Formats: sequence, C-alpha cells, structure tokens
Amino acid sequence: MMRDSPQAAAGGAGAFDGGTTDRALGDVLLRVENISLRFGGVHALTDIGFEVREHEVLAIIGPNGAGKSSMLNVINGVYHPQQGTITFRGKARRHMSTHDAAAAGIARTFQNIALFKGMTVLDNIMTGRNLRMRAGLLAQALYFGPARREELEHRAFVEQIIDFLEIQAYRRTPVGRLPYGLQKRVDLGRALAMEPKLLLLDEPMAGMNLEEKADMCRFVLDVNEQFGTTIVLIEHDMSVVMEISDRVVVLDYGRKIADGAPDAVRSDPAVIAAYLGIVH
Amino acid sequence: MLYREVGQFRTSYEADSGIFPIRQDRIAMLAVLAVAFVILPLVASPYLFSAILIPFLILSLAAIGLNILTGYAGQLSLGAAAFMAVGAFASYNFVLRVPGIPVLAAFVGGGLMAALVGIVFGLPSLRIRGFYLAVATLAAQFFILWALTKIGWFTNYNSSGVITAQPIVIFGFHFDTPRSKYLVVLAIVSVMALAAKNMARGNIGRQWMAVRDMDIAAEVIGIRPMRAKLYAFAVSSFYCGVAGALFAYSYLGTVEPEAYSLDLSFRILFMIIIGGMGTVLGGFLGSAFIVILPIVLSVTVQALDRTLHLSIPTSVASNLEIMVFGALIIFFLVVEPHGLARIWQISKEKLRLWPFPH
Amino acid sequence: MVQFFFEVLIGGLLSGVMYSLVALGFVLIYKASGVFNFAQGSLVFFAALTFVGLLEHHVPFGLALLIMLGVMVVVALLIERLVLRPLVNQPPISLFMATIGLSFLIEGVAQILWGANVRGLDLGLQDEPIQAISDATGMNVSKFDLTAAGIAAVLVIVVALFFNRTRVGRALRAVADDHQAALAVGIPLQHIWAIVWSVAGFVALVTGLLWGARNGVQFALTFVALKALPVLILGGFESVPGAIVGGLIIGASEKLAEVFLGPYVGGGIEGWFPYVLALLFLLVRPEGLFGEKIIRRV
Amino acid sequence: MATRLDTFPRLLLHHAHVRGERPAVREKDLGIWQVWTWRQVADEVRALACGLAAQGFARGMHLAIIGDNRPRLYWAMAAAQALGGVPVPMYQDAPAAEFVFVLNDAALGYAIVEDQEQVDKLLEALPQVPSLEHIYFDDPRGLRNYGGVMSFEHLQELGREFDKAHPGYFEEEVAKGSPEDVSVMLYTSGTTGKPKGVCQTHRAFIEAARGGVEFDRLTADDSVLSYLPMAWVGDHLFSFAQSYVAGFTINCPESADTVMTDMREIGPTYYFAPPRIFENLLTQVTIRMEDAGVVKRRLYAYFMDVARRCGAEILAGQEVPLADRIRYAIGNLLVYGPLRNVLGMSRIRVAYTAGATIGPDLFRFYRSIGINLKQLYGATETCAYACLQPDRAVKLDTVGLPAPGVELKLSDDGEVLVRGPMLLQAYYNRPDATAEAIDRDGFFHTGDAGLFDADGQLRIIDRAKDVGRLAGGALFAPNYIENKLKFFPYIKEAVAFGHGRDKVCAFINIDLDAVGNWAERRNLAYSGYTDLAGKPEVYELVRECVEKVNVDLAQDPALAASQVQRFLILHKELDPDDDELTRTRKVRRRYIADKYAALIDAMYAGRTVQHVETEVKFEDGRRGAITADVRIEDVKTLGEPLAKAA
Repeated sequence: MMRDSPQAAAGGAGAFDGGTTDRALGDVLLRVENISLRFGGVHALTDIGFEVREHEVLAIIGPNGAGKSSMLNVINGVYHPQQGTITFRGKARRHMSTHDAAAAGIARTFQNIALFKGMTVLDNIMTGRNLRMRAGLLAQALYFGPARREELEHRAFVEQIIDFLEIQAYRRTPVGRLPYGLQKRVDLGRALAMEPKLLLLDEPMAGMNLEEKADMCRFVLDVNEQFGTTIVLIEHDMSVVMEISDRVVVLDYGRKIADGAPDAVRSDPAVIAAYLGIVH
Repeated sequence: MLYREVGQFRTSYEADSGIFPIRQDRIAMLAVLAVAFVILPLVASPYLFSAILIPFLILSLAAIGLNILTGYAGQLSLGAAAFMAVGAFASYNFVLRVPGIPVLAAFVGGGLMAALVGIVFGLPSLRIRGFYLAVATLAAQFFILWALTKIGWFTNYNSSGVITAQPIVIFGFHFDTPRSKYLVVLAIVSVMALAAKNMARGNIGRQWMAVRDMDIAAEVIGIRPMRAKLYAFAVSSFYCGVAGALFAYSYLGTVEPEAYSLDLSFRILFMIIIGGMGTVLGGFLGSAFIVILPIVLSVTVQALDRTLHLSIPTSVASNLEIMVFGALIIFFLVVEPHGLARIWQISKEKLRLWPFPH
Repeated sequence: MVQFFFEVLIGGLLSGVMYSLVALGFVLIYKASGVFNFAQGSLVFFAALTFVGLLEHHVPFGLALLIMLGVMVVVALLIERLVLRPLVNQPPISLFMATIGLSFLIEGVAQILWGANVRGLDLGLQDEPIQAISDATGMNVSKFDLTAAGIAAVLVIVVALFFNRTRVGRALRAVADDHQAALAVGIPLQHIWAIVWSVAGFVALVTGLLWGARNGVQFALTFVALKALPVLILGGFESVPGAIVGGLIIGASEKLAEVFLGPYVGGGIEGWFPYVLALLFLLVRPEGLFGEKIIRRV
Repeated sequence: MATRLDTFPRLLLHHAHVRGERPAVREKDLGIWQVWTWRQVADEVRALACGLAAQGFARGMHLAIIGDNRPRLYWAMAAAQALGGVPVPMYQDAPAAEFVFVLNDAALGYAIVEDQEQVDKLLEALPQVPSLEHIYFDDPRGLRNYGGVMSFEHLQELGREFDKAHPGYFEEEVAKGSPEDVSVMLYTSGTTGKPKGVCQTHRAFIEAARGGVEFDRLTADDSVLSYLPMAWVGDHLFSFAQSYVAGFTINCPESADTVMTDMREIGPTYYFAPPRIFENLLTQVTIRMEDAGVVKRRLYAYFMDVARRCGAEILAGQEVPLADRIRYAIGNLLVYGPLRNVLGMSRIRVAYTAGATIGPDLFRFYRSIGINLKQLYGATETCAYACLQPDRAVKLDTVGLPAPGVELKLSDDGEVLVRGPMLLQAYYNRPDATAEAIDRDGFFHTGDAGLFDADGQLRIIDRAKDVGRLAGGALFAPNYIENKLKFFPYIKEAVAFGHGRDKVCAFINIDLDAVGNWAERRNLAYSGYTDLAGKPEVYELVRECVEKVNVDLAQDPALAASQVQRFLILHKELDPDDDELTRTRKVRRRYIADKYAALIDAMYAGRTVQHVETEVKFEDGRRGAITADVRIEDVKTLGEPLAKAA
C-alpha cells in the first residue's frame, strides 16, 4: 500500500504499512460490569456485563429495542448509566465522557449515518484526526509552520484510509450527495481515522444490498486483520454475524441472555425463544 | 470555457490543498488584488472611496466574522453590531488611555476586547441552542449598547455620549484622506479574510462545521463542542470588533453607540444570507449587494420621480429599501439558501465543464 | 413604601398580561409550524397602523374592526403561501431568518401605506387611577391598564379554549408533535397553518390596538416582539400557560427592576433586564418553565 | 559510464546519469501524482534486480509480469533485463486457465504480479505449472496470511542486502548484456491456434523506438499516459521502449475507471489509443452535448460544421479561405479548445491509432478539432513499427509511409512483406512458425494485403488469406469493399462476392434503426425488417451508398475492377444464432455462400428478382421459415466498361 516515494512516506502512516497481522486474541481490552441505564421509568439496560479481548470481533445481537444501541452509547459515553463500571485498557470508570472515550481510543459508526453533511468526504475523514492535531489557532490562521505540516501529514494518513476503503473517486464530493452505501463507508473511514483501539459499529450493514454488505464485511475483516483493531458490532443479519464475529452477546429487553461462540449462541434455546419469528 | 486545466496536476498535498488549486483562479485573484490595491487608488473618486468602497470592505469584514459564527459554527447571532461597538469603543479608549499606543495595536486590542465579551455572551451556548441562543445574542445587543450609552467612562464622559475617533497614524504617516483610509482598510480586510479562509479549511474550521452539522457525532470523535463554539464566538467577535473599530476610525469618524443598533446586526445577518452561509466569499458578495442595493434603489426611485413627476417622499424610498431587503431575504432563503456564493460556484463549474452541461 | 411596591408590582403584572398576549401569538405559530415568528411584532404594528388609517378615513369603528379581521386573515394566508410552504422541511433557523425578512417587508409596506409619523388611538378609555381602589388601598391602578389586562385575559382564555376544545385545536397539537400525525388527523397542514396564522393575526390586531391606544401607534410597536422574547424563553416556546406566566413574571420584574434597581445604574434597564433575567434562568433550566427535557437519540 | 546505449538497462542508467532529477514515472496514488525521478527508478530497479538475483533469478530465465499499468511492474521489466533475463508481460484480465498455457510455454519460474486477484489466479494455475516457484506481489492488500508469496518491498529488501554483499554485481550483469539478447517476450493473441511467444531483442525494440522518436521528434519533455495492457506490443513500445530511448515521462492512472480524469490532469503530449477508444470518447461527447441547452447545442453544431469543412485542412497546413480561418479561430476559442480541454487532449502533439480500420468520420472529427491524430501500421512481430503517417501527409485510408529503417514490399498476391532491424528474432520454441513467417530473404510476411497509393503510402485492404482474384485476374479484396460499405450508417452488414467470377456482387443488410428512422422521417410505413428491406425507396437509398463506394474504388486502378455491379438487400438480418456471423460479428463467407447459393446464382445469372425460403432460429429456439421475393439491382460503375477487365 505504501510507495517508497518521497511524498507517500509522509505522515504517521503507522498502522497502514506492515501493521499487526496476528489474530491471536490478547488480554481483556474492555470490561463492562453490571451496567444499568434508565430513561425516566424506562429500563434500557439492566445489569449488563461482558468482556472484549484485544483483536476480537464481538457481535451484540438482539430483537429491536433490546438495548443494543444504548449499550454502545454507554461504552462511548453518550449515555451515562445509573449503575455499573466500565474498564477500558485497565482504567475503570463509573461512566465515560464522550471525549475521554475518544481520547482513550474508542471510535464508532452510527446506525443512521451521522456524517457532517455539509463537508466533503475528505474533510469528514479529516475530522477523525482532530484529537491528534495540536497547532494553535494563530498558527492555523496564518497556515504556517506546525499548522501546515500537521495538516499535510494527516492528509497523507487520511489518503491511506480513502485508498483502503476504495473511495478515491469521491474525495471531493460533499457526503450529502453520496449514495447510502458509500456514506456508510465514509462513516467507517472517519472512525478509522482515529486509529482506534476499539471500534464500535452500529449496524454497519443496515439497509445495504448484498453486494454492499459483502464489501462492508470485507472492510470490517480487513480492518480487524490488518490493524488488529478490536471490533464490537451490532448486526441483524445473522449470516453476517456468524461469518465475521468471534463471539456473540445476545440482549433481550435490556438483559444479557447469552454470550459465547456464534454456533453455541445460535443453538441456545433462550436465544431462539427471544428471536422466535424474528430471524430466519 | 476560460478554464484550461489539462496538465495542471499536483504532485504534493501542499499543492493539492491550496486555496486556489486551479491556475486560472490564482490569476483571477491576483487581478482582483491588483485592481483593488493599484488601479482603484489611482482612478476612484473620494465619493467612491468613502461612500461605497470603505463601508463595503468594513461590512464584508463584519460579515466574515458573523459567518464564522453562524455560517461555519451554526450559532445564530443577532448581536454582531454590538460586538462591533465593543471593538470601536475599546479601540477608542486604548488610544485615549494608553499613551503612545500604535493605532493598529489599538484595533487589535479592540478586537480582543470584543472577543472577550463574545466569549462571555457565548457561554450560554453551553446549554442552549437555536433561537434560545439567538435571544442570548439579542441580550448582548441590548445590554452592550445600553452600557456604552449609560456608562460615561466609555465615551470619556462626552456630554452628548459620542466618541470622536482619533486620527489614524501609522509610522508617522497620517491616513486622513479617503484614499489612504481605503488602503488601510483594504490591507487589514485582505489579511483577515485570508486568515479566515485558513481557519475555515483547517482543523478548527472542520470542528466548527462538525459541530454545526452533527454535534453528537462531533463529540464522539473527540471534538469538544463547547470549546469549538467558544472559539467561534471569540474569533467571530474579534472580526466584528476590528470591523467596528474601522467603522468608527475610517468611515464615521464621530460615533454614538446607536450607530451599532440592532438594525445593523440584521443587515450583517442579511449579508451572509444573501452572500452565502459558510463561505468567506459570501461575506464580500453579501456586503457588496447590501451596500450597493440602496444606492441603486434610490437612484431608480429618483429617476422615476423625475420622469413621472410622482414627487415621491424620501421616506418612501427608504421604506422601499426596507421592503426590498425583506423580500430578498425570503427570496434567497426559498430559491438559493446558499446565496450568491453558491451561484458563483455553480457558474464556475459550468465554465470548467464547458461545452458540456455537466 | 410597601404600598408603592405593590403599586409597581400590579402595574407590572398588568403590562405583563399584555406581554403574554404578544407571546401567545408566537406560541401559537411555533406550535403549529415550528417557526419562531420574528414578524409577530411587525404584524402588531401593521394591524394597529392600518386600523388607525381606516379610522382616519372615517370608517366607523366596528366596520374597521371587521375589515381588519379580514385583512389579517388575508395577510396570514399570504404568509403561509409565500413564505412557509416553500420553506417546509428547511432547518428552523432559516425559517426564523425568513420571518426576520418578513418583518422588514411588513414594516416597509405599512409605512409606505400609512406613513411613519406617530398616531394616537382612542378606545374611549382614560389612563386614570381607579378611584375605588386608591380610596381603599391608596394605590394607583390605571383604569386603562386594568381594562386592557381584562381584555387580554379574556382573549388568552378564549384562545386556550379554542386549542383545547376544538378539532382544529387538537389537530394543531398533533402538528406540534409531528407532521405525519397531523396528516393522519385528516386536516391538511396548509389549512392548519392558515388558521393558526389567522388567529395569530387576530391576536396581533388586539395587541396592536391596546398597545397603540396606550403608547400611541408608532414604529416602536414592533419592539413588543422583542419584549416577548424573554417571556418565551421563560415560558418555553411551546406552552400557552408558559407564555402567560412568563409574561406576568417579566412584566412585574422589569418594572420592579426599573424602579428599584434602575436609579443605581443610570436607568433605562428595561431594555435588557428581561433578557439577562431570562438568560440566567436558561442556564439553570434550558428547556424553559413548561418545556419537556429533550433526550438526544443517537 | 553507459557509453553504448544498446540495451534498456544501459539506457536506464544513462538517463539516471544525464537527467537523474527529471521525472521518469508518475502514478496517481493516494490523491496525488507520486513522482519517481530517473535516479530513483534506477535505484528501484537495481534493488529489485538484486532481489531477484538473490532469489536465484539468472541470465536467460523468464519473469512473468501480470497486472494493470503499475510503475513497479514496468521496473520489473528493466530488472529482469538487467540480469539478462526476459520479462514476459501477460494479459491481466485473462482467467487462470489461459495463464496455464503461457506459463508452461515460456517455462516461467518467477512472477511479479499486481495484487491479490492475480496471486489467486496464479495459485489456481499452480498445480498445472510445475516450473512456477516464485510469486511476488505489489499491493499487499488481503495477502497478509498467504504462504509462499513475497511482497515487493521484501524482495527489494533482500536485494539491498544482496547488493551490499555483492558490490558491483549489478553493474557486471548489465555490462554482460548484449543488444542481441531477447529483451521481451510478447505473446500474440493468435486468432488461430495457440498464442506464440514473440522474442524481440534489445536492438529490435530500441531501433523501432528510436525510429519513432526521431520521426515525431519526441523529447525528454514529452509524457504519455500508460493505460493499455502491458502485454500488448503497443504499450511496450510507447510506455517502455520509447520512454527509455527518448527519456520522457510515463504516467500510470489511479485505476481503470479513473483513466479519463487522470488523462485530464496529466494532459499527455503523446497519445496512443485503438479506434474503439476514440469511438467511445466521441459517443460520450455526442451524448453529453445532447443534454446541453439550446444555445450551446446550436453553437456546437455550427462550429462543428466549420471544423468539418476546414479543420483537418488547417491542421494539415493546407490552403483555407480567410473567412473560414477566422471562423475556425473563434470556434477554437469557444468549442474546440474547451473540448480538447475536457477530453484531456489540449497538450497532445502527436496521437496515433492502429490495430483496426478507423471510420473516416471518426478520424476526421479528432483532426478537425485540432488533434494531430495519425495512423500507424505494425505487428507484434515488428515491434508495432512498420509504417507511420508523416505530420503533413495524413490520409484517411492509408497507414502512411514505410518507417525509417523499414524495407517494405508487396508480394505478387498483394501481401505486405517487411524487413528491418525491428523484426522478431524468433517465435519462442516454434522454429516451424518462425520459418513460415520469415522467408529466406529475411522478409516477414504480415498476412495483410495492401496497396501503395500514388504518394507511396501503404493502404491495408484486407487479410491476405481473404483476398482473391476476379476471373479477369484483377485483385479482389472483399473485406475492403465491405468495410467501405459499412461506413455508411444505413448499412449494417455487407458480403461481397467475386473470387473467380467476372464481376463483384454484394449482399446488403440494412441497419434497421438507421433506415427505420429515415423511413419514418419520410413517413414510409413498414411492418418489419423484411418489408422495409424490400421497399424500392430503400433500394434507392442503398444504391446511392454503393455508387459512392464505386466512385472510391474507381480512383484506384488496382481496385477499379472490384466495383460492385449488382447488389441485393437480404430479406433477413445476418445473425450469429443462424451461424451466419461469428460471435464477434465477422461474416462467415463460405457458410453464407452455401446457404444463399440460390441468390448468388440469381445475381450472376442477371435475374432481377429471386424467390427464396430461408430457415431461421427464433430467440426461443423455435425454427421457422421466411419466404420472400428478393429484388436484385444493378449499380452504375465508372471507368471503361468493366466487362473488358473481365
């Protein structure tokens, strides 16, 4: 992917040349313990607990309204649970703040794409680098020294992502004009630009046709394989889940009803009961 | 059609992320600057300077300022004029009370003061959005003007509550003719416009737009919306502040707080609506439009008057102006929400693809 | 002293009722079309000015009132057709800015039609203390204020009833919740908007008459809108009771502040005090007095 | 160093020496044009060559190169050559099965390929290719967990170590190279039989390249877009050989779908494309102009007329009335210039097309908007170098004059024979084929039949094997006549007969759409193809076309006898489903001759109408029969009565 040319070498392309190849699961990266979340009287999540290990692909499944999205929102600090602890990379917290989560290396994509409509694909992905950009306001205003260098380095990195997601042709297109499937890719790209340790994908394949799904599967697996990124995803399409996830956690009415290898979970009576008439 | 882009390829991100990546645009821009800095000073009449060019430039600057806050960061403000007032009165007091301070430094000081006030009135955006925030800025508008009127210190206890801007002296040279004032304003505006463009295309600009377009997503990728908004308030107010100072020093000369009334705030808002939200160019286009429109109107009215002997009272002309403004705003919001800047951009695209339609 | 305090307080409350009246106009439209109608003030001005204009042309009072009703409805329909409909589904901010443009347009028209000079308007009410009360309590309560407040109160109640009891009213509340639902009710959005704007126009008319009669019919009338803003922030854009309570609070507090605080800071603080009050309040409770808390979904 | 510039590696080192900092290769990647100077390229090639050496690649071995136009794949060629090995570029879109033959035929042991797709195909072919042991890939995407394959970077790493360990090895190997060594092996797609590996020496390709470079005065400042298959002789000549000889820059597009954009950005000064591509471009232009507003369309139409009238002449530097010159100048400002700009052709100095006959309108269009488009003639066996059109003597129907250093003559039966330094050394492992292709005087038999026109420019008229003789002994080239007929929009297919007969007669298939529109404009009602084909008006229309063709043919003494004297419009469309056409829509003469023997006899018997019944296959496979009375008409011919020629 890298060229040995003077230009291409620019930028902290770290993860992209070489990168880790081992899919051997490492130690626990994220642990959530007895999380409970309420909105007013509504119990969105009740006493949820599970672990995610490094380099793992974990799928959270469950019927609509089972609290899957809420779970992600708790992990990256959009919602603050009334009870429970979140331990990420050894640091235990009552709850995350969105900024802490991002700074600690948690990125996510959104179920109904939350891109910055007014901006181009390039700028959208560039925003993912904001935490790594240090130049002060004045430097930026004058576009000199650090500001310029920084801008160009991160551009180089972002181009790696654009190349990786095969969206070169749309670099300068405002995301609003892109078809749905491509917007999903850009959403993923923005998350990847953060070089996350943990990547949360909220229904990455929702509303896609078969071909788009296949592509997205490939991207998710490539991310996991090439950069060793740990992935937690919510997905409805069981075939997808079975294909790409190492482990599955099943939620129903805000409670965890199963947790284990895909096949084991598939045959779990409780899961079948919960899903009766929903899948297959 | 005029574009010949073949062979203009870029071998570095440096070149690729320039403000004017296309050669023809660079040439055009240089031409514009040449006209502004060289031709106009040679040919333009004092009237043109002081009645059109100077106010046009100053209001452009204010519009750029407001555009940073409203267009880029998506925070509606109805108090732009108030921050201009802060800039003007602060600069005045800097020159007045800090012996030997260069006037340019005083302008900067005025800008910074405005930025400070801006941050204070931006604080509510911590918790409130949309109209609520607009109202907060209205509060700024009223409170600041009230303070400047009621608190004598600001006007150096002038009996009629007005300030008289000190002469502009830079390195011993007196900028007292319309032409020389124009050049000062032009220089300042050019530099600050460039700076604005740089911020807009840089990290901070992206943060502003991110907060504007989808604040939750922005938070999730680590942007602190609060910080971004306060930056927007500060920078925006700084621009307005400097504009306000220029307004006093190189346009009005003698100023009362009322010169920066709610009405002016609205005009600046109109400028960015008509000119184009979220573009630097829009500031200039909108300002040009709003500065020139009244002149065109009054001329046409007078023409009608003379030809048809309607003996239209002047009040009608001014009301006509108000009406047309109102109508235009609605027209633009309905027909081209992205304003003149977008129209410009589209026609440019057409030229690039000529003879193809798309 | 206490006496004086109450006198001021009552005076404030009475003018507060008037604020509520203006605010009501805003709330109606906001509930219906999610628009913060900055032009409400201009409508007030336009209504009053046109009414006076008619009287000056020797149109009998009652007839003028009728004509004005018609005019306001027409204006309302025009606005709905020319401004709201084309802007449907645009972000609220642009709708708001559109209404700013609208206010300029209306003011321009009004002044071109009737000129800009101040006019008096006599509704046959004297602005004089009510003897009975001053005898009893020694406080001066203006007869005019009391009557005006009375009228305002009645109007507020009528409107409130209209929206809680009638089918249109319910439909309207549905609209406020979401437009699909409204369509389900079976009343076209456009009609609802037209109706609401007409009602708002009517409210504007009454407001214009009362204020005009009190302070003279002049451009300053448009500022009533600005007065109403803090009221709305207090009460919340969507709540009729909020508008009423907010109006009273603002009216009372601003008078009290002017009288008791003003002297120390050089007076004239009416202009901004309500705003600052409202702002401070906002920081504590962003959703206003009666608004519901918003949960941000992702 | 590098005194004798007679091998490509030496040329490379020469450029690295004399223009080390000038761009040699650009590639659109990661959003910008990555640039490699000649010095960098030399280093890359050196590292790669040493890497291959370290892996045991040695003199005489073959290196397969498979993928889109990537700088690294071009470097691989030079690297192999530096070691005295032979690069064998292969068509990247071929399936694994087709790889097998070439891989085995050339006994390939090493392969450098672009990406996962190609690696997978090689691995699929591997079981049947015992010789293939080393596979290297450019783009690591998705290949992390593959065993037994190595990344390009790694190979170069090994190379750099090897270079340290064996200083001077590279230089020695380059020094050993001789101009008579085979520099590349290109497989001819081979319409008949198995592909043959054409072995071309350094000398051959360098001579060919140099000839072209001098002919068109190409310099180191020129640049080309490298987008045609690397396995094709054309690309090897333009993107490799000529670049190495002239020292100009090659530019690799980002991907197949971005070629147009990349072309617009780079603006090549030297361009090569087969007619098909020029045709697609023109179609795009036409389509997009149809969406334009009235004003633009009018403008376009008007100035295209002007261009058609005088554009080509102005480009050729001929006399043109001042008024037209002025019109053209305005048009150039408003239409042609912008058009060249959006097509990315503004900077083109020389453009070539070859490989198939190009329609006159098409050819004229590009020349008329000021693009110096020319034709050349050549074959894989001649390094795509035999004839070139000189700038000021471009003709629609010739392929130009014999190129510098090329000897060219016609055999008695009209076949084009060439001799010169650019000839192939041999077909790999095919002495039989080699002997067949090159006669004892050293002339290569192109298999094309041609003619020289008055100015000595060569005109290719047909495949030699199709050329026959009329009874009178005059040359008869059916394809040539048929192509001329088919250039008319109304004529879809044509079949000419005449071999061993006294005159030429032709079957015509009208183009249902074109003639259909024409008929509607004359509100001429018709029920279907057969009905329309029978209409007298249509016969009129077609006759005019045929007569125009006759006028052309009459110009040329050698072909005057081949004027079409009688024709008929077939009552059914020729159809692959009825085995009348090949799947690639080439006419099956013999089959048709048998099937419609009755009609042919009728034509030569001078009858004016003939009843026929033909069996046809419908889409759904049912069989049916069409019966019709086909009318046969005579056509005016020029020159002295052709009967005499007979």
